[in-house]
Amino acid sequence: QEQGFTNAPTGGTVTLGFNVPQTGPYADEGADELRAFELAVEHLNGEGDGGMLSTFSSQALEGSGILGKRVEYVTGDTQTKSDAARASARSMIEKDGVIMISGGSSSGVAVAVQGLCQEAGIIFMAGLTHSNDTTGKDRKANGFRHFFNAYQSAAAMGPVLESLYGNDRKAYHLTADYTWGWTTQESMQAATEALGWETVNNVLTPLASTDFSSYIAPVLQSGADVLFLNHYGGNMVNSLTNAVQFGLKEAQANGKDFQIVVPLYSELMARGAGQNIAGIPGSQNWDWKLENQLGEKYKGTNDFVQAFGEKYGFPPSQAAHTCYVQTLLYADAVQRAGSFNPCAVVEALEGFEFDGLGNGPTLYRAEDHQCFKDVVVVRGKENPENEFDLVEIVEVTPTEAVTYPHDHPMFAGGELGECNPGA
Amino acid sequence: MGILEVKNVNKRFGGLQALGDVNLSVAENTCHAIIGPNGAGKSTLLNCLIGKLIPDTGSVMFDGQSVLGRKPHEINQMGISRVFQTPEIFGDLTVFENVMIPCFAKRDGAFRMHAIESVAAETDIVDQAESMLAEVNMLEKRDIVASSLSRGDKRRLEMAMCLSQTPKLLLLDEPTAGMARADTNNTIELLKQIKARRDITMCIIEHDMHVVFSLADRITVLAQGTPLVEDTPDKIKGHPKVREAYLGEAEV
Amino acid sequence: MDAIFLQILNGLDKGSAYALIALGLTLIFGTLGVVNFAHGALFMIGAFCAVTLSRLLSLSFTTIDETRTDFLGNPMKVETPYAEWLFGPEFGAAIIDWTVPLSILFAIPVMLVVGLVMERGLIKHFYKRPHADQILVTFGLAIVLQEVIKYFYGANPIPTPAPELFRGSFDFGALLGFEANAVIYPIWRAVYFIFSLTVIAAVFGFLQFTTFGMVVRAGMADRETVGLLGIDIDKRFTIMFGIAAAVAGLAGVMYTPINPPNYHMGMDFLVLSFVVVVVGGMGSLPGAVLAGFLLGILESFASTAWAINLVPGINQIIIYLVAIVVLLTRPRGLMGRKGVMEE
Amino acid sequence: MNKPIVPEGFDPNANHAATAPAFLSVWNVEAYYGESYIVQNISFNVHEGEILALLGRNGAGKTSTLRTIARLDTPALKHGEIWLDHKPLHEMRSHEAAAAGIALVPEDRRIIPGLTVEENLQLAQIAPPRGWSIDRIYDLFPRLGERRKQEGVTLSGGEQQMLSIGRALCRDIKVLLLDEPYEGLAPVIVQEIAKTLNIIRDQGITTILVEQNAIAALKLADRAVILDTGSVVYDGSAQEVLENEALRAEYLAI
Amino acid sequence: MGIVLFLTLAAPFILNPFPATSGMAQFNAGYPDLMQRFVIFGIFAIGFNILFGLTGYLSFGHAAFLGVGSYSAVWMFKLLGYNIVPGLVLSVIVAGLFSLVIGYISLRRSGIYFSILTLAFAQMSFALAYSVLTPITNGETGLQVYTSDPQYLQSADAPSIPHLFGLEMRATETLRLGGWSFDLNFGYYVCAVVMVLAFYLAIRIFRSPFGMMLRAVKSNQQRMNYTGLNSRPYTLAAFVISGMYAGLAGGLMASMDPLAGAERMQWTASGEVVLMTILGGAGTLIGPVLGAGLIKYFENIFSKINDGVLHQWFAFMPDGIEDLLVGIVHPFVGKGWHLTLGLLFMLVVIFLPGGLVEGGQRIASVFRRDRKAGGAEARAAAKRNVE
Ligand SMILES: Nc1ncnc2c1ncn2[C@@H]1O[C@H](COP(=O)(O)OP(=O)(O)OP(=O)(O)O)[C@@H](O)[C@H]1O
Ligand SMILES: Nc1ncnc2c1ncn2[C@@H]1O[C@H](COP(=O)(O)OP(=O)(O)OP(=O)(O)O)[C@@H](O)[C@H]1O
Ligand SMILES: [Mg+2]
Ligand SMILES: [Mg+2]
Repeated sequence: QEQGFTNAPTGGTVTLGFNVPQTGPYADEGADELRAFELAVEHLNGEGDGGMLSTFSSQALEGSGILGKRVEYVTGDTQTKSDAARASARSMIEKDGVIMISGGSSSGVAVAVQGLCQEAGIIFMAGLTHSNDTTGKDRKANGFRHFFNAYQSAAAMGPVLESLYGNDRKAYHLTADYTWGWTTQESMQAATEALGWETVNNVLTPLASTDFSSYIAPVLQSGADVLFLNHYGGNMVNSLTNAVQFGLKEAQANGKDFQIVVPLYSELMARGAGQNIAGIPGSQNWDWKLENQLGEKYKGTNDFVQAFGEKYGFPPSQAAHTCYVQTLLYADAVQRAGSFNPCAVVEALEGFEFDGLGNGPTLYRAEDHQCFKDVVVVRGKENPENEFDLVEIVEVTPTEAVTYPHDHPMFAGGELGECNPGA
Repeated sequence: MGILEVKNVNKRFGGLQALGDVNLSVAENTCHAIIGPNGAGKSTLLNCLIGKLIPDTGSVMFDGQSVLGRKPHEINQMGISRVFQTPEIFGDLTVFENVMIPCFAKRDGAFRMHAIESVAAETDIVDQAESMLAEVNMLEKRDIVASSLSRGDKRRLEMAMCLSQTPKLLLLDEPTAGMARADTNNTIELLKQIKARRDITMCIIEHDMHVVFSLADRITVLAQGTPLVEDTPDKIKGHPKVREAYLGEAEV
Repeated sequence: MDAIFLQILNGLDKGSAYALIALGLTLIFGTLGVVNFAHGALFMIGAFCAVTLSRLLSLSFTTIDETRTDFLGNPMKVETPYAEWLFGPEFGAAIIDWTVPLSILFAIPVMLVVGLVMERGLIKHFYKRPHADQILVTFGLAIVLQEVIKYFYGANPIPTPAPELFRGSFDFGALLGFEANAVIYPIWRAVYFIFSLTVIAAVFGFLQFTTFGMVVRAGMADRETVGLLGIDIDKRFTIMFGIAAAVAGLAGVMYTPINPPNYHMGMDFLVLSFVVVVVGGMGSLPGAVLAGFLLGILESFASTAWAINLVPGINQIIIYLVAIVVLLTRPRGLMGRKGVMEE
Repeated sequence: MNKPIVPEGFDPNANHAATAPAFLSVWNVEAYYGESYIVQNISFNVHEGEILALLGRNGAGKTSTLRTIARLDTPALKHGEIWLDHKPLHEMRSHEAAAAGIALVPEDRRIIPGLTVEENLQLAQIAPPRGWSIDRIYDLFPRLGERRKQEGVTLSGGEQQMLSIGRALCRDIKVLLLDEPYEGLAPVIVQEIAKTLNIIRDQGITTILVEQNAIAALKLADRAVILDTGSVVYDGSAQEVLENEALRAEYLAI
Repeated sequence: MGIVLFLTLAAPFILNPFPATSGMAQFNAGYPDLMQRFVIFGIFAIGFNILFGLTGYLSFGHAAFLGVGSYSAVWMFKLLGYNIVPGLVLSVIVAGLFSLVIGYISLRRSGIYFSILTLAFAQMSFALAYSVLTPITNGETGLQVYTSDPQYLQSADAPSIPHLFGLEMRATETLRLGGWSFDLNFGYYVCAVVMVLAFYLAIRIFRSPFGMMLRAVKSNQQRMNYTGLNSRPYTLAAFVISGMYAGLAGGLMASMDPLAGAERMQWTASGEVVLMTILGGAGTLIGPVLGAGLIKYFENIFSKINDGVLHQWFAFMPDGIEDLLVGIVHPFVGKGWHLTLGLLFMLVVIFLPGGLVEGGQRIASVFRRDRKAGGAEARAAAKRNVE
């Protein structure tokens, strides 16, 4: 029996905590993440078809739980609020005795819960969180992020935008007025200005906005010819819908076709925006069509889609994917380390290189616990065949192009600190 | 020079001249009655005295100081209490609490932060309130919530509240309206006693001539916002103008 | 100049949404004196009437198309709406296209029934209860309604486009002699504006030219006495509630093409609509409408780049700032009546 | 509750037993405010066109009795029957009772805030049956005519009383329940109203008059019912009460 | 009072009635975080009730004071060190000052106009804290302590988590008795002691002349003024006191978990304390604490019941029935916990008009079989004997 760290598993089971938004605007995304978690647990316990276990390069996991202990899980509701998320996480730690927490659908929540896990001495495997801060200013030794970030989105979009729209563009940014919005905008501005684009204006919009007409209306007049919507979720759905209503998609400016860009795509939200997303480019961490369209490099994708699709009847979202992968990565690290001790897990994950989890070769960088892998640039389909097939892959930007030094100014100010095994 | 001096007070409501050049002087320790037809402006005049209304022009002096421009609670602290035409009491509080509150106001002034001591420990206030309730014969109702009192009882309660402040000037707006005859008589007796016993000036509005003539030392008759006559009760009784405008064939 | 004009236009359509929601709310809250936290839910249910109708119209039967495959490699299922099958592809498609306007006809009876049931079954017992109890019960109801909708429709927004004819925008500025592209205005927003004016006029007409409004106002001030005068006030309150629900619902139906509806859209508008009603002044319909437009336009101006540069964050707080200023300078809001919910 | 002792020689219900058929009869009525038992088994009859004086001390239950007859929600009628011209009032709600011909002038006047004088009167004429025209009310109380556009609640106390009575007369009524109509009125107006009540009686309207000024009420009334702590302690001719010192002293303390 | 003292001290045992290994363990609420939340929100609600229950002024922006309290406490942690005392002191002071300003302005109006003014101030605070004031509040992420923070008074050997003179808030002693396990947490007891004190103070206020004046404000403010009392300072004092309670709650929240998020100031948070108070019984002393407990219980316990747990519970049933039962319960738990909460609000307010306290009294009176007491008198008596 292991000892000397928080919630050392006793008996024949180990409990994981999946903390996702179950109420509020992100409830559907949370539900998709939860599906992926359940699937991952099934596969870890040797049920179902095993999904990516067979393609995962590590091969340490054999479907007999983790270190021979059967995997159990508890779920909680973050409500997409830092406070509620931490309350839920604390109850998992204190009451249910979880050894790892995963999940989240917003950066604020991820940072808050990551901080808590660091203090309590358990591992946090971030789910969907895209802000630079998660592995930048707010990085923590006990926290790991598989999902990509705003900087990588921008770096990936840069070349694609150049090839799509040229070097002589004037950009107008609408930015959700909170940390994630700012980092995304900052990254996009830097990336596009590097291409020679000009930034006309950046207007901050309140997170609580439901109607963006007064922000959209002046855009055409401003002399800009590209509109960046640095919005996510409901904000994105509404601002995009509004922009299309105002005819920006058909408009002409500076003698060019006016363009709209949404830096971070979410399949679920794309569904909410309906036909409006047709032709709009954006970036994704992963897409379920990757392996079919771009081949072997992205192996694992099809196995996951198959398992998920069989069980639930529709393809998984990138949020589901990242949560599934994070669970597997954690289990694998424990298995390889031969211990549940968080410090052992940290050691096993730091600098870990792997493949076969759908993103191609990937590195968990030791300095900031961020994964480095290819980034997918997609575009809304003109004529989607069904509600799950809304985007087409435009290009995949290779890892090198989205890699940055860990002390890059946009990520500066943070310290991983020491790994904390807790009690 | 009276304790209350009202000079040239005017008050308009839109096109209506509710008070026109009212002059009134009430001598200390007397009971001054104001009578007059409905809508003559009697209540309006009282409202001007307690700061509920501000006259358009004119001056109101109490005890040598002007009351105009002061807040209602400041005016009360100067020593003016009023019984309203429609009972104004603390409906959610018990009868006893209703009487205690003015006692506190008298003792502690407009505001005091006594948040830690218990009400029950304030023995002087409790005693005072109890004896006041006894005086108006309501001691057995002390724990009833005031809003469920019958109308006559509400009036008696309000009177008790005002009296417990031992004001210098007590304004009574139809204090016995709706009171049973027996209670009216008791009230007259009570007011007479108080008048005799205490240092108090009263200003009373009543339509019940029995009450007016039992209590008043002087009477002002108000009609359409202006004083018609001011005189002693005996003179008023027989005054033809008053009979015509107000009393009718009533026997007084 | 054109920029100012543009923001006024924008403010007007934002304002018409606020005004319409506040109008319904003020009928219940300002007139019947019930603090109705479920009003946002009524707005949301209206919007989901449109969603439901569009689901109904696009109810489909499934055929298997062997030539194509779905994402798992199985034969593709192809869905054909019954409407197209019944009325022929063209007319069927037209009906589906016109879902949102058609939903108005669908929503009116639905919302009336919802309003009546809600009033008879629940609110009726709360007229005499403290406002706090009303808050608790209507808030509970709002949560329940939301959760029911979420159960059936999920948490994601659901796109509900306007008819083809009304999509896109037109160059309003060109009509007025501004340069091209200066004042672009979406067609549906213009439709929404006109629609809201119509509804507002209809409600005003009904309450102004009949004694209904007076009776209900009287009933709110003193139910008992109105009953003594032989008037069955309960019935009128019920009708009033029904109208308010219908107004809220219509506001919701017509709003769906502007922003895709989701189950919590009502909550998003709730606080705002209370602010609008109170700033307008309790018990005043014109006040509510005026405040709706005023706040809409001011919000619109505060969202311009220069305003934000001038005072950072002004767009975040403008509504509340205006509310504070109005309430401090005018004790009862813009046009409030005395004695309504002042205690 | 200890029942009041009925003085010897009085049968409280004698009168109502003798004179049938009654126009309005109140039978064994019991009514409660919440848990408090206030109207305690009251019975009496009123005949068509009669003025009945309902007397008693403060808190005797006069107002509560009138409110029960007018079928207001409080006090709640829990037992007993009330019949008006063969119609079961006890099964009705207040607006139905009003339609059946009951009108109450409440003791606190209940002028509706937010409405002008004229609107207060109009309100009474919305539900049928209508009685006097508004102009006729203005003839009776010219003061109201002068103030028709003023908000009702800003009227002086006496003016409000006029409005409240006028409002009742706006409806075509069979029974008028007056709760202290003289309160706050100048003596001249009291005399006016007394005359009006006689006019009303001449038109065949039945009146129940609650009044603290017992003498004035008794002079006007045909019969009197005296209440004490929620029960009838006297039911008989008004004249008799006027003349019987002992009786007055016992129940009315005058 | 005695009951409250007993309940708070014994909470770790009372709230864990089910053995840790049983299926019902899901319903146990006796873990430190939730227990701390119970008492902290209890303090918040008690304070709110001093304003709302006594004066009838319904503030819809009280969460702002809670938020300000939390921010102040975290700033103290950042600047001085992790000892919670300076944090708590500052949070009460800052919340007091903040509520003085907002109260001074808002109390110019009454009724719904007052509610909207407080709402507007709180929403402005929230919006600004979320965006423009990020340098002070750390925006969406929430204010937290970084290793680079100065912490001038933090001695080398002091714990680097919130502590009271060296005793860590997180320190928990787990007591195992057979299948049961009870968590005795130091942080909880700190909160509990503070709440008992806060509760005692509230009792004193309710029974004091000051409390009576506040009830007079609610009953008839006009009369109060004509009786020579200035109602403004009374209401303002009540507002500030309740603001300070909120600040204290905020400070404690930060002390238990050193992070302060802006959502703490949102209108939903203000609405929550209103709901807690009404649910428990406005104007009663213990009611708000019960209401707070109930809402937090639902939020934390019901939201965690997922289908897996349901299947576990009903596993003893035949398969078909098991699925049916799970299907029936499913919409009400887990992600459906809001639905249950909404239904609960409605049921309580419909059937127990005075809130939970009224429900308790009814049960008690059934036992005592005294139905004679007149309604009004009973209510008055209940008010006086609030305990
Ligand atoms: N706020 C107001 N607005 C308009 N008119 C008013 C207002 N207050 C009072 N009045 C009018 O002013 C006149 C004087 O009213 P006031 O209440 O002083 O009469 P009063 O002498 O007390 O009569 P009563 O004996 O009937 O109580 C009345 O005609 C009344 O209608
Ligand atoms: N709303 C109420 N709730 C509880 N008790 C009440 C209520 N209203 C009146 N009562 C009680 O009922 C009894 C009778 O009151 P009622 O008003 O009928 O008396 P009344 O004969 O009209 O007296 P008054 O001459 O003072 O008007 C009184 O004891 C009173 O305290
Ligand atoms: Mg008067
Ligand atoms: Mg009476």
